[in-house]
Amino acid sequence: MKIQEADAKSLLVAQGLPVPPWAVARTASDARAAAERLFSAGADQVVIKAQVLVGGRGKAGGVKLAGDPAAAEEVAAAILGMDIKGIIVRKVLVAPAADIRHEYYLSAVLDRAARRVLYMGSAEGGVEIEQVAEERPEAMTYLHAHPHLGLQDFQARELCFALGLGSHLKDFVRIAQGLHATMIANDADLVEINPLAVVRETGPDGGPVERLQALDAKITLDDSALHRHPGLEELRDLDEEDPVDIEARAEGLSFIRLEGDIGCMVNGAGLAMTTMDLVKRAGGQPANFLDIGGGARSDKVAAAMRLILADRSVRAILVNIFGGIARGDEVARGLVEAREQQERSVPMVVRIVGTNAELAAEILSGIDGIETATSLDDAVQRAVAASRAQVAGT
Amino acid sequence: MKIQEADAKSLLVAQGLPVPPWAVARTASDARAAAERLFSAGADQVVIKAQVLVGGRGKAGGVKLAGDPAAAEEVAAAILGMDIKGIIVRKVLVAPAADIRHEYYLSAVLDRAARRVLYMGSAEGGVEIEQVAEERPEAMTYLHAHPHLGLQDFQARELCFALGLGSHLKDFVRIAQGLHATMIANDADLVEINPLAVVRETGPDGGPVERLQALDAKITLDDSALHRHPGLEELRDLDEEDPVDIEARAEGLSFIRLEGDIGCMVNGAGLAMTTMDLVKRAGGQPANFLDIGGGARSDKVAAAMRLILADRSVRAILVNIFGGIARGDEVARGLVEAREQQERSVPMVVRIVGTNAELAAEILSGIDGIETATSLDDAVQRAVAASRAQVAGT
Amino acid sequence: MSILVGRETRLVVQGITGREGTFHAAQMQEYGTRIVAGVTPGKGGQSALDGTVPVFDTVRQAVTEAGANTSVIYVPAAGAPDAILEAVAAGIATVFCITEHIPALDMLRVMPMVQAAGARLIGPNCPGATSPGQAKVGIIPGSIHLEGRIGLVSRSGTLTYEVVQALTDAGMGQSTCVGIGGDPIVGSTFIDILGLFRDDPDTEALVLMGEIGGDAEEQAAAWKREHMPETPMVAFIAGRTAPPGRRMGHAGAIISGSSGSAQDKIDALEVAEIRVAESPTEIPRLLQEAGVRRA
Amino acid sequence: MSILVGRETRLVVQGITGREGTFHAAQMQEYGTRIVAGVTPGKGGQSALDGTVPVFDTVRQAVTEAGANTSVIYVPAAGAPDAILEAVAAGIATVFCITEHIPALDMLRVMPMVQAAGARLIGPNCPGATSPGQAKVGIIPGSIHLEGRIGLVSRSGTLTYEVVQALTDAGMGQSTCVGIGGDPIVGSTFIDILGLFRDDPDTEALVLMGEIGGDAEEQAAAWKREHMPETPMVAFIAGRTAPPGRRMGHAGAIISGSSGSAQDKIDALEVAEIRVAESPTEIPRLLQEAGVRRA
Repeated sequence: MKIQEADAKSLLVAQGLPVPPWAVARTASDARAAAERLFSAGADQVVIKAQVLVGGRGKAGGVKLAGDPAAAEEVAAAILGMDIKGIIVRKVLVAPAADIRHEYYLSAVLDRAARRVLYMGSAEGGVEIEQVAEERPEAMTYLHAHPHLGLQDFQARELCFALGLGSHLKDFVRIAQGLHATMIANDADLVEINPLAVVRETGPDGGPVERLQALDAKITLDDSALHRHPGLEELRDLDEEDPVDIEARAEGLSFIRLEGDIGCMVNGAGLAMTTMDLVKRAGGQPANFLDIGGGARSDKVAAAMRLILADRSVRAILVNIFGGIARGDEVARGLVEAREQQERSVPMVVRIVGTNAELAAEILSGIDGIETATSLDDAVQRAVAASRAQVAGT
Repeated sequence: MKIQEADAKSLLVAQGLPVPPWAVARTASDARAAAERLFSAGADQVVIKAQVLVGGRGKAGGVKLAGDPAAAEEVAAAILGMDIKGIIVRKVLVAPAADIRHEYYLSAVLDRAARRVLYMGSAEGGVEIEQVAEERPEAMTYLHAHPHLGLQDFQARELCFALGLGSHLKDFVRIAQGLHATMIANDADLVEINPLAVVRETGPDGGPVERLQALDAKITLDDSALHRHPGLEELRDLDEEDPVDIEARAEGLSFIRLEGDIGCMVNGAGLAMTTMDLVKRAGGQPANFLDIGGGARSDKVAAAMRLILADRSVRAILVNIFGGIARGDEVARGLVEAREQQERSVPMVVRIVGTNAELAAEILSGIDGIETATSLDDAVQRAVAASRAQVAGT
Repeated sequence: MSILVGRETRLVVQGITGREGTFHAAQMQEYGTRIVAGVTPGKGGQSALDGTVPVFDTVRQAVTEAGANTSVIYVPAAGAPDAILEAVAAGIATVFCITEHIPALDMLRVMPMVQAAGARLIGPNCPGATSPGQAKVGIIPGSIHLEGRIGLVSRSGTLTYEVVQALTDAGMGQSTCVGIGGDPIVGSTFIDILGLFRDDPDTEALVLMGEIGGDAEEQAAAWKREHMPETPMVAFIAGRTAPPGRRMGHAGAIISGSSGSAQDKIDALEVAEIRVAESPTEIPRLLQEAGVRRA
Repeated sequence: MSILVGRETRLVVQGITGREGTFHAAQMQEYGTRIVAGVTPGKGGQSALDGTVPVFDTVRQAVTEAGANTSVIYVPAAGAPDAILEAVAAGIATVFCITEHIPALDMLRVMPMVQAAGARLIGPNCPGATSPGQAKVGIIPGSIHLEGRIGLVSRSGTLTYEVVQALTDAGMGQSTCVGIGGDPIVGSTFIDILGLFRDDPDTEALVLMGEIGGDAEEQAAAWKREHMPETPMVAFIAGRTAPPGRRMGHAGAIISGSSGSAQDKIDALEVAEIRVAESPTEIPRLLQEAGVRRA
């Protein structure tokens, strides 16, 4: 699960990391009020940042500076409602604009191949790090945390010196350890600070001091571990979710809406992707990815059918179930039930093989609008044909 | 550092372990008041236990039951002031007497050879476990916690079933994990529950229920780690410490008072024990163990001398310093200073070898009451002779 | 012969008294797998599968008292990492973890212990393995298999069944079919399993079923080219049409950054002279073209 | 030859800019030890010992840029466990930790990492080791040594010096003198060091200096009897007269329960046909009686 910058910053602050103050505003006037507070606390400028869960908001015009409260309101008004890669901006983050001396990159991420948490650091932060990694690999430093001991002090120091941050040794070690603590405390897959910046501030004696600050943060959480962090589920940004996604999650289904017109219902993620691939190969367009999981009961099947039909562009439905844990007759019963409650009539091609496939065939035989198939290729062909017939018939 | 039962129980409760309520009383009337509270909370009997840091208090008569507040006061009066292995009882613990169905033994202890925390359990608890271990080794179960992961759940279960506590599985696992948590949270060397008892209590429905309870607890703390647990230093029981020990600790000296008349001042624990061994072998009796540590400065030497002379039975002093980190001339200067401030005149045999031994010899030469020696055997002989001469001269 | 499971398998089922454990234990036993013990803490002394299998409190008892050498885990996610640790600490050599939704950080902590014990873990979130005619461990339907000489390894669950069915329908039997699981952190990789197949005289050809995300398929392709250049092999990659960056059912299936796409994987496989099927049903034909005969 | 330290030692001093580090680095260099680097995080680029030794920020730099193969640690207790971890992670083969008062649980966490790295740790809370005429690492005064063929291993600090002095005074030189430290958890045991001496052709006789507490001496006696029965050996146990259960200066010296007493240790040594001296000064004579000649 991805969470918004502001929530990511809260999780970093909870582990003691230095993050400048911020406020989240849903309206331009709230943004102005937040900016006013920051200006009276001494800020020279504020930065207004679109809160969306997609990358590239800067390039899209979703990050702007403002020199006074009126400008802040104006900028916020421009950003709120903006469409960034299909997501409508509903909130902005308002923070003091830092006097940045240098930008670094620091992240901790699950490394599947090494089965470790991988730390990545670079003195070339503030930009898209994939690009740095590809074009100037020597500008990147990598190291693995120990699976039991975490990031050890000496590793944090090695990283610090590799980044040329020796003059901020103590603070850097604390920040790097804090990344690991954030990862563990929240079961994160990724904790990224970009930029981790050396900023100039006014010190206690009025003179300038340089400090490390986390100016932006990105965290993704392990969905499998959310149940043991009850507070984190609340960070899910429903603003950015299709209502269908929310319903799918409530039913325990894995669902992604796509552009096409052939609704797909499959058990197993690999088989579901394969089914979509075959639909495309046969000239059709899948309307969704839908994995009903193992051991799907009939009520889950009915809920899956509701989700598919809620998409008005669906013109045909392809059901592909390979019974193992899932039992074919249960699925068939669920389909029949769903069919009965269905308001609109969409042709359905059903292929059920494996456990109790014969029972399933019996249940489905003779039901109007349901075609059965035994081979996967055949089922796909028929579904594509059915969708075309619908288009032609419209 | 050993801590009292009541403090050990507090540390267990802090990790969520089940311990029946208790109170600590320094007077018989306080004990009576505590007993009254327990009786009105439903206790049938209370147990009064001497709080001393030596074993065998039960055999010595330091643990007694009482059936009413008056009896509690009487018993407490008898126990307070009792001499148990040289320690005067200054406090008692008052707790409800449990309805014990069975007593178990459970502990976690630092295992030097294996470099692991060793768990020991037995279904034969409530007695001296060393005896069980020696006489009926098959009644003991041992397992090592992982140095990074601690006691794993399955290990706790294995221990539980080995002890025949399967019907208390969940509670036992929580308790066993709690031992490890107590060890880590406090840097303990040993956490022992004896007995861990199955007690019969009245359940929420008024009927009898059986529960696991930690009825006695012993914890020793790692002296080297006390500095990182500021709260724990307060648990040191000064009641049971010789004032000399307290002063020694304040000066950073390692000091143990013994019965003899030859004061010893040595650098290094091994050499200090060896010096004592040689004194005994030569027919003398060491008055103390005293390790002034490495790099001892002259002020530390002077403090060590005060400690030795505070013991009125000291009739001769043997100083044995092998200079390495410690510099001989520093020690010699400290001795001379101490000599000047000294109220009573005790003959001193000084052997300083190693770093700056020649300078030391110069400093000490001609000082009244100080004999110098170069060989260890010779120094010991002279010190024993000096103590005898004093006895003869008295 | 075969790999991982076979006639010498003496299986302990961890979580045998749970719903999943009971159901699949019966299926495995019916297939012919020798189940020597079950484990459910607190139910030691009972029996399972109509009295044919003793239940113990601990895996250690299942090893010492029933001689178990292989374990399969149907314990819920909260207890599964500990169940793996228990199995390897008790000396179990091969552990299959069927459980899904185990947090990745838990698996990070578990893996060094598995390796230190010298054990092999398959999964978690995997369907298990079947050596047709000998034994099946896990949840793969037994009926779809045919004895033979093709070794199959897959990251998916039901997609595996699809291919096994296709092979069986084409008369092409299998030596062993292994599902390694699609989670971010799994105990055994494609390469680990390919290494076992290499040393198995009864495996003559290979099928690898991959999917988008990570670079396990690329690694496997390079390894196969170097270590088993002569063995015929066909692969399939699920997710050619999946949109980048969107989650496809489980964590293993994310296209992240520049790598992990289906095309990158297909390219890497083809560079290693491995034919890549466009549909699971094409696989038998491609195997035949690579010189593999029907059983 | 010799063990642990010698002409091939290329030493890095961790904590070289601290009070202890500076003092002892100078002493070691003066003795002839080749100090190739110092490490103090944040002082990389400076130099120590009158400009003769470069200071680095990390041990890894000391290894890659100065070729260090041995480390000695003078870092305060709070940072010493991490300093050990840093040394072994950087590939240092032999690490001496002089620091005292390291919490035991910290050492429990450190030891598996030392072992996993295949490194050898001596200490903590140890005086180090000297191979007379070649190199000294740690804090043992250099002046008391004499080149020769007696290997010495000890749990104590100054007691070690006492015996070395006695040997030197008697004209009996040493191959290597090693103090393993008296803490509850130490990186190398008597047996580890005896094993090294066994493989050292220049060590002809052994001295073992033990003390009360634990059972390391008993273990060493049994091992010696089995693995080096022909090598002359003399031992000494400090604490014959120590009262049971009272702490004697450091945690290593507690008599706990029935074992760990001086008499148990002496009995075990004598069963293994190892002569036990009653005073350190007796040791040279006992060695001579066991057939060892003066240098």
